[in-house]
Amino acid sequence: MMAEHLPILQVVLPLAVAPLIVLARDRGFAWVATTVVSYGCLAIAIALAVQVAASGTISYAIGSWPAPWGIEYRVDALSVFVLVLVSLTASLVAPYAQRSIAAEVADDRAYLMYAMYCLCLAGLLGITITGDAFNLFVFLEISSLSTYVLIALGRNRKALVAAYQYMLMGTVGATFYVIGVGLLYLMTGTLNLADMAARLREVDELRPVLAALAFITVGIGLKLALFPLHQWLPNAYAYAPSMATAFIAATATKVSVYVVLRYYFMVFDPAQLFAHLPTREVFIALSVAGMLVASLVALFESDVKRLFAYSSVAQIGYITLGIGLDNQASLTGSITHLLNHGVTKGAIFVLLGGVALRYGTQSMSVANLAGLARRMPLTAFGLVIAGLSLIGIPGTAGFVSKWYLIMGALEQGLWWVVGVILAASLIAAAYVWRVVEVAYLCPARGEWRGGEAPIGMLTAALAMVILCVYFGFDTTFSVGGAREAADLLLRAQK
Amino acid sequence: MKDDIILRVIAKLVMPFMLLFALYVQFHGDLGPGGGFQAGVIAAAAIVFYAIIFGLPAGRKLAPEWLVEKILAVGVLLYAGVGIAGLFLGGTYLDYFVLDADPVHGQHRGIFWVEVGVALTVSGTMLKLFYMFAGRGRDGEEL
Amino acid sequence: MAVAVVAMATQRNLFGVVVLFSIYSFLMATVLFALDAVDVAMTEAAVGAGVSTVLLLGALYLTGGTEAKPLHRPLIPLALAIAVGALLAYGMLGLPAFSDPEAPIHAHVAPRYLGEGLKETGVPNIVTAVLASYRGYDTLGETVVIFTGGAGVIALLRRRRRNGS
Amino acid sequence: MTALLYALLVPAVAALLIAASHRRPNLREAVTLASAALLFALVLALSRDVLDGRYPALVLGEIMPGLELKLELEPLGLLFALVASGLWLVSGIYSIGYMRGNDEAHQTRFYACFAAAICAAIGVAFAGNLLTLYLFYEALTFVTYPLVAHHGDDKARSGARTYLALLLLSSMLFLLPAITITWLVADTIDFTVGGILNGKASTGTALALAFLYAFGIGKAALMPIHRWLPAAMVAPTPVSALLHAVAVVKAGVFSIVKVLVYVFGVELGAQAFAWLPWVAGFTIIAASIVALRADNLKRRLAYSTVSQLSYVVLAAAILAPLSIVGAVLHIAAHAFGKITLFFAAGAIYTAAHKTEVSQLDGLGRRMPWTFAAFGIGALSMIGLPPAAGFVSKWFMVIGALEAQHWLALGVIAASTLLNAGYFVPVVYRAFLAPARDTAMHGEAPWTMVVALVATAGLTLSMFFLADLPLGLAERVR
Amino acid sequence: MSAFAGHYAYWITIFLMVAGMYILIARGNLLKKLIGLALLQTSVYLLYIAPAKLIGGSAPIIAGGFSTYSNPLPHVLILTAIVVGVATLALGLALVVRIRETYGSIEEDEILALDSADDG
Repeated sequence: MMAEHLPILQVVLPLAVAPLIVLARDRGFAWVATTVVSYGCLAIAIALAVQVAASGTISYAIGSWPAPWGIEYRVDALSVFVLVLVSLTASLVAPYAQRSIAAEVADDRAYLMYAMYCLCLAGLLGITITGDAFNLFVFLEISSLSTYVLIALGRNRKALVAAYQYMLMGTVGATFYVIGVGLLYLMTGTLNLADMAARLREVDELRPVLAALAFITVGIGLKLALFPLHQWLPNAYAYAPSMATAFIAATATKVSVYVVLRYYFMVFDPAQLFAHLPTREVFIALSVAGMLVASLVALFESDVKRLFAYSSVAQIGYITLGIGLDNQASLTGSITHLLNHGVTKGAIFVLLGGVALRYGTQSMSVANLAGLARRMPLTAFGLVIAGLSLIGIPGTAGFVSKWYLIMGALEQGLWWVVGVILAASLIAAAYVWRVVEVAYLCPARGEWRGGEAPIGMLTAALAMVILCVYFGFDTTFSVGGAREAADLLLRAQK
Repeated sequence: MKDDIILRVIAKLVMPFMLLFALYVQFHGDLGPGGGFQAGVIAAAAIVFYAIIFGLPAGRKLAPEWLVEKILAVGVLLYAGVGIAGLFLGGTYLDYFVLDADPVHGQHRGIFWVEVGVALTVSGTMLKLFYMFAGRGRDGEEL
Repeated sequence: MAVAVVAMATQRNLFGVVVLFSIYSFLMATVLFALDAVDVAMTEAAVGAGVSTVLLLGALYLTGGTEAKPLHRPLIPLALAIAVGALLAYGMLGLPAFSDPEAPIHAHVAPRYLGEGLKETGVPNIVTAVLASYRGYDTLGETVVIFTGGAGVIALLRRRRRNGS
Repeated sequence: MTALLYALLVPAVAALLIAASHRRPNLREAVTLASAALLFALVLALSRDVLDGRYPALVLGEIMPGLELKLELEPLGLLFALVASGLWLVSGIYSIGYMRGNDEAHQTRFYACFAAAICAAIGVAFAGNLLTLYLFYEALTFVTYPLVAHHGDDKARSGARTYLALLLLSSMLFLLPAITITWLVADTIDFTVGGILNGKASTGTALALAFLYAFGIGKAALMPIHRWLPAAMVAPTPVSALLHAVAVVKAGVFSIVKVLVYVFGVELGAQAFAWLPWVAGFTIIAASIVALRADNLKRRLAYSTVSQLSYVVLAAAILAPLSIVGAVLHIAAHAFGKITLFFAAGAIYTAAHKTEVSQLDGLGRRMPWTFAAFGIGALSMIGLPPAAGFVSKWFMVIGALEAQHWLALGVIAASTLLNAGYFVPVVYRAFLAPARDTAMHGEAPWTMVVALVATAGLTLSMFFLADLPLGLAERVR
Repeated sequence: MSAFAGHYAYWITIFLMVAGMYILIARGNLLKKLIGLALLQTSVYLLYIAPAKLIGGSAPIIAGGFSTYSNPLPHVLILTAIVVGVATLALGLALVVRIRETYGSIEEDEILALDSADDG
């Protein structure tokens, strides 16, 4: 009986668990509930994936009000891919959260942290699954607000400033998004994305639509840290509690990318707009700039978490590059990279969380990692593997997505872009190796509480690391799903 | 101003009316302007008003923090619960038609409870915010 | 209203700014009322002039006084802001004429609400009907947003010190 | 043919076992030797099929649509695999003596990475398509990094950094694009007899690809991307042996020959790589001159390797049937000779702590075995009978004559003299020059001596009974 | 152009947005920035509400004697937007308070100075 309600349950479960946690006010319960819910979400997401694969796009009318009047949930090849990515990360991070939160957040706040985590999860899933422009905004806000709190709960006082700055930029982004949606609404009279797309084809007065495009791009660009709108990201990642960083880094920006994909390919009419605008060129230019600049910054960054945060900005560049190149290969590449980079970065930050726990410090300079290999061999090794995946060495997940991006660039005949991709990965190799060299070849120094990371954290981390390698060899899910999604987008564009 | 007798009397007099007004706004919401959100704000305002005049402790006695926090959560649960109910009665999520034999009544009922949920959460939040900032202030001085 | 805003921008005594803000909200509310948005007006009055002001005052009481003189030159920000404004203006140039009954927003989805709303939901106040029923899910989201805000503030302002700091 | 998979797994498992048994050194070394022997046996067993013309193949799975992870064993790969696995055994024995003799740190890491490196080398040898080749090629780079950086001091780290940087730079900037382009042009990347680009790639594309491949396969140490090889000299001697003889550089030249023969094919390759003999020739001469002026023994050997590798490239690039045979043979011949030389150098270092050529006066009388072996290795390098080097060089010369490639002939002639120029003095000093100091020491630890005598033996035996390698080499078409 | 000059609400919207953005970016005081943010958010209200008005129409509360009503949908949306706004404001203020407590200041420059100080 519930089978046809899976789309809504996907979001409502975590949504409803949050208040329960607040009611219970108990950390243990909070953790159990969170873990259960995240695994539930994963199960649902997979079930949905199966349904979509079997019977195509699912549409779910909330309140049984038909689409343009009521709010519609829409599960297609693309959104289900992101759903799986988000809930997979959630279910990997949740079990790991226990120790990390216990160590980094005061007991009387811990349960709220879990509540925020559930809300953030619900928000991200809601953004992904909804077929309604304004509903998307509401859930965007849910995820954003909870994210600000998650970040602000970091131990370092800089976390507060980081959260504040992110809040300013994030809210501006959201407001811009609303403005964009407003303009679209005024031109089409509907908020349902599919309906909007259909009616946009008839609109002949383009100026509002162009403005809307601009506002939505900038607004969401702020959320996905599209270079140069990324200033909030490094500090936010660096000073948030480890589990928050791990979760956000793996999912939040990805979901925003998804929103961009949706609007660019399934709402706006390319024939109408991209003819007038150099959007592709802009995207390519920004991505390339982001890849190079952010990588270089990372190369000279001394704080480990900030280093990898900047590398995230660069990696987002890869993803948006795929959007800019705009052909099947490149789209497959960037959608695959959503998953691959999510897993990779998730692994890295989870591992760093373990290190932070054992080293008893929030902000670690690269030098502090000296002798990590002797102190925490598994963690160090995991970092190496994830690092290789970040560089894109064959046999890791990173290589696969990079391969498709290169293919896409070659098909467009953009040789210099290929060059940039490779150069960026070389820089990545350089900054990853900075860490590896210190961890393996430098004599240990600095205080250390002894022992490997706690088993709970370690298992979560290694699971992700294993995924990094697994998706490097068996890509039936990652590339397969991404292919489906890419085809969907290109078909919608026709 | 805790000791200002007139204020205290007025407050005592006004309080019930404000709450009453809140209820009016709440249930009149589907006929005229207003609804759960505004009602929640007004109700909260009433208690805030009370707390300002009689002092924070008195306010806390009237609406203890733990209770407020519970209300905060219950509201959301109520709302989400209505939706779930829809599911179990064979409709889609937030489907009010199935809440009653007569669909329109169903709608009515659904909207009613939903509005209550909103009101609860809103009033809870507003109060909580007030307590938080006000309480913080006293700390600020102690620190 | 514009005056209030300009004053806000220039005023450096934060208390004054807050007062201006609440005045501004009231004005906004009246404008909204004039535009038939009764519920919105009511809410804006309650929230903007009421809650927000109280919150701001509370925060002001905790953080205190006046704003330091801005160090950096205001030109770049101004240019940026105006650029965005210009973009919005450009977009608005193409909008349908004011109160044109043929405009898509009046032609497409709304009629059903206005026409069928009463029949379908039995609620004369269509705003309520749409809010709680047609787009009830948005309102659930909205409630959750408030909840998030509340819980977030609790998490941030719990009085007991956190281990670590 | 799952035997291929086993052959791949043996060293991999060995690496794990070694890591696991880090508390018990004897067990650890036992594992190394046992698995080496086992691997060698496996590869030998496989050679029967190949000699009978049956090439075992195995598809491990499909990484991306159309891109398989695929193993296929053909004569060239078999020869490489034989060399690698055989020399793993010998160098295993040698390392025991060396590592304990100089009581090095991190011995477990050393043996584990060594095994992993062998695994990668076998993978390269068995690779059935470019992607698989690239996979193991990169893996080889990364697992050898800890070996190069073994000592962990600043010198080792900077050397290792250069090593990694150059190899990654070349493979990422040139090799990877080359593979992707090949895939786009030929829409297959399987190694096929006669080449896959034939008729598909325009001359321009072919030329571009040729450049990308030649410089992308940095392990072949064509100038100017040979710098990593001397930089890697900071590593302990057994590692140098691994790099120069067993796995790394061999993987490089092997890949080049493989690409030439099975991706371009003779006809297309001849046009596209017409420029390569010049580069290779230049490398040979230049490297030999550097070697001539180097006083540090290992540095001299390193540059000799650079030039010897270019022999292979040169011969392969001529693409005359006999010169290809010469190239293939030289992979083996140089491996035996060079490993002997490095073993000797290591033995000298361990026993007498001498690193410079100028310090070797009279040492030969104290370490007769070592220097005898060194002499044989030197002969092989110069290319004189009765050493392996002669055989391969012979085929090269014939091939060059057959193709009337005068440049190649000239280069070979000149470099032979140069080789003699920088090897003969070493032997001369060791045996005939009067000893400078009166330090009393004998040979290095016996395991080392055994190993280097064994390799010297191999070097000789390949001259006298060359039919197995020859048989394989002649099947490379 | 007439389409645009039609109503001053548009002008206000743009003006408010510019002002909000300006305060948000130019001012160093965290509290002031929040107010700018609030302005920016309120600017959206009119963008939605104004076009919903139909001259001669009345508030969308069905009752006898009225035939034309303004469009209720934007009202609903803006209700939500207001709520979101206040939630954000509350959160922001809470952050400001905590910042004030840990840094002893709410001026951007001073805080950044403090940060770089304990970095060095």
